[in-house]
Amino acid sequence: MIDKRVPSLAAAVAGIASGMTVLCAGFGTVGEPIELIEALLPLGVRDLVIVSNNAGTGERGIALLIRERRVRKVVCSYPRTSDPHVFEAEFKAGRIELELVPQGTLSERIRAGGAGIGGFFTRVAAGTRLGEGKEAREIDGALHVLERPIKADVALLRAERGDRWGNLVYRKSARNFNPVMAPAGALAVAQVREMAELGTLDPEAIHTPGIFVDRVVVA
Amino acid sequence: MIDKRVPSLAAAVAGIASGMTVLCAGFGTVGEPIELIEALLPLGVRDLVIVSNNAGTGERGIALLIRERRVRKVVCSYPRTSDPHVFEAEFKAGRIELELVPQGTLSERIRAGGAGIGGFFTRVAAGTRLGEGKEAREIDGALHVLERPIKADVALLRAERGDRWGNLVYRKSARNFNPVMAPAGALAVAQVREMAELGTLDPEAIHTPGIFVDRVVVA
Amino acid sequence: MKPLTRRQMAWRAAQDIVDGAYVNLGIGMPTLVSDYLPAGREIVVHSENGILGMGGAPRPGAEDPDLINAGKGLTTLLAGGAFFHHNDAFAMIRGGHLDLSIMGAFEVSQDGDLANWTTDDPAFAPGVGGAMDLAVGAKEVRALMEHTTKDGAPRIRRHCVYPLTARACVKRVYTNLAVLDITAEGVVVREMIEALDLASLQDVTEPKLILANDWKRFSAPAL
Amino acid sequence: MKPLTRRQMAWRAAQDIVDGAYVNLGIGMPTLVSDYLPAGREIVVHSENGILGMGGAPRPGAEDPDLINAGKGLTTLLAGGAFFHHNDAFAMIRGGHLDLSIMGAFEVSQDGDLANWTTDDPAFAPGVGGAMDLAVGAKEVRALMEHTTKDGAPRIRRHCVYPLTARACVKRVYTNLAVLDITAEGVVVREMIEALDLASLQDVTEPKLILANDWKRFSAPAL
Repeated sequence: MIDKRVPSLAAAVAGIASGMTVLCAGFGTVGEPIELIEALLPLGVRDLVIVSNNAGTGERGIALLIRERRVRKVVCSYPRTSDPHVFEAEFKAGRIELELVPQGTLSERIRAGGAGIGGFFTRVAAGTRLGEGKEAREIDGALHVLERPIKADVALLRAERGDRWGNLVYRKSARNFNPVMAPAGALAVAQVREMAELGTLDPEAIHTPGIFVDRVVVA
Repeated sequence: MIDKRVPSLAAAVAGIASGMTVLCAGFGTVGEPIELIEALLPLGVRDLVIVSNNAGTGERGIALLIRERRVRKVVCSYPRTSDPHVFEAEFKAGRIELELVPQGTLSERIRAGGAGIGGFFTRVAAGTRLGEGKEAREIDGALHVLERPIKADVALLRAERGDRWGNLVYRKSARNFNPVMAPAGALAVAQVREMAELGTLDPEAIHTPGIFVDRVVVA
Repeated sequence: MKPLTRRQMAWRAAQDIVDGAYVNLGIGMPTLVSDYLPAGREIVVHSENGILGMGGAPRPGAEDPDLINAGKGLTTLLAGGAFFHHNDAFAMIRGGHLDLSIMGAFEVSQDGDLANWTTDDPAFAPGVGGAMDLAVGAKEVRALMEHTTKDGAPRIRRHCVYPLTARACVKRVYTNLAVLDITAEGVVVREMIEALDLASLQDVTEPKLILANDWKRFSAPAL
Repeated sequence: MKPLTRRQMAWRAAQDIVDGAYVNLGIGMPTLVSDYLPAGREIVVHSENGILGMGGAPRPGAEDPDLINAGKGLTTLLAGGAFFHHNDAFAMIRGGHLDLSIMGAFEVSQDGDLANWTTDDPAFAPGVGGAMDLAVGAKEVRALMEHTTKDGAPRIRRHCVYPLTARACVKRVYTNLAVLDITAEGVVVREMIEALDLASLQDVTEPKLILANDWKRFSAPAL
């Protein structure tokens, strides 16, 4: 029997270790698995690489991890989201590394990681500072840069409903990076508002099929 | 006002011309826009390049186009679907060209075409006859080949329901290549079983957002 | 002469959006454009975080915390709208499916180069968001910005001083003084606000301006 | 000695699929494997055309023409199953999310090279389908094939004669005579059918066989 449900946040994040690369879904706080992210704190993990669209809002979730100095590096498109003071302070103090990636390229690199693509050419950032140092070539008359996939040790997700097979359904714009990140984490963990009976999620409208998900916890 | 509904198959395919590259969705006959494809015949178009998973089943749809000698070349993964006799006969007679592409690479090339990706590296077909002549490189210890996007003049689609904004919903395994091909056609035309009132399709479960679709016809 | 307010600039940019257009409105001033979309036109607003058919701000009491725009403000969905994931949202952008992107800018060059992601101000970490994707991917890019910096320096430059977002992408610029097109011949003045003359506009613009034959005066409603 | 029937071979391959596995069953003989999945195990069957949680053939009267498997036969969906598009189906394959792919084969080499897409028979147009994607992408690939060709020639070869699907991907081979593992040391015989001896098996196998210390006899129910 397949049962990916776990009884607690602690069980949901068990095994996540220092130095790991962790995909954190969400756009700002919407769709951000705040409780899962904060459950990393009692594990004592450090030197994490966080891949997320932003670099933490206020003092919860990613921001809390950063404030507690558990994060070595952030890979994101836009650290200056609403209330980024925790990241800003650490960044200015030189205590945290930033890899800035255009948002669509960030999404596509994560998607490539989950889909087994070895790299892709995109016009985005070609000829700009964010394209510097990347292999470049002209394709059909336009300069492209080669971008590498992002694969992570862990993907932390937040969904509206899930079932014991790991199928997930999101709500409105909280979907955002969640379905993109799920396939790219060697371990994919989802916090859900509500657990659904197997077979009650509409098979035509499952946003993340269970094959991409390892653990589901209500939080 | 946005109204992508057209009143007839003839209006749906208006403007499609000889020599064009046409994406035809479907896996075998399931999800194949048979009526739209056959509506190309009275247009008198010739020398089409058809991109589809298969190369026609029986004597309808793609098979009919081929039998009527309207197709110069087929780009597909598996011409030997159930009852491929029309394609087989033309192929053996040397009257039609075949570009064979692994199914996932075919899908990914079309997806790249629709998503503005200039090319991608994949391990699939590397070191095999289907990878010959392609740029190859080792990435993380594995041989990859560079694959180019497929962009088409037209994408022909078949959906269960559509609305005047071009939003589409498919049914069960008839979804297959449809959502992948819609973005890759400069003109995307969908035949639907049923037209829906705007706003009645669940925004959480629209499989192809209307931005990718230009015309919708009931057929 | 009275330069336009930010809301008037947004209003002016909104008037040019045609019926049926798929548009992305950048964060900051461009987000205000959605408040002034002309009545009678069906315009589909796209958001990077997975929305097509975005409406205006929600009525009090109808706010939904799971429904935000790219600027992270609360928003709504129109009938016919759809939700999708981030990667599909950027396939729409990068794949050339958006008719129009209106973005804020620090600078635009006479060649249409856009600089809108960083001023290298050491006081802030840089952020790029979806700006580079939009600049490269949208069928047309228009910039919406004050004509000059706070210090009066021109923002329309021969060459951008700030790091580029993308080369040769901006086709039209809406400022608080004028509407200008970036063309192969140079920067063309299409419209100027009341009581502004070309010489005065040239004074606050780095590249040589060309006055369109059919240029006109424009004014915006009080906003 | 009685070689296994095709259904018995499928039965044998099915016995090794563990509870909770995500598997793709190739067209032809491997499709029969789904008829023999051991009771009490929850196994999620994937199909290239956008299905997870595929069930068996539909009951008469319950056929749905929009619900087919990769071999284009009618099928069903289990509770917990999901539909998705072709590109997501292949992201699952290429991205290494499938635990197991069972495919038919023309030949398997001692290094695990797989040849199963074309024999260069001029009577047919070649077809590759999803074979190369599965061979490269699945976490484990197992081949299911007759031990010899109709003419008695070995299908387990030192080197494949037919064009390759992928190199060094097959880990286990189920034939009508034996179960064999492809290992760094060579081709290891794990199981042989009743009354077959190693010398006879070697006679119809090109590379030198290694008999596992713990090899055993196996038989399948009458099918």
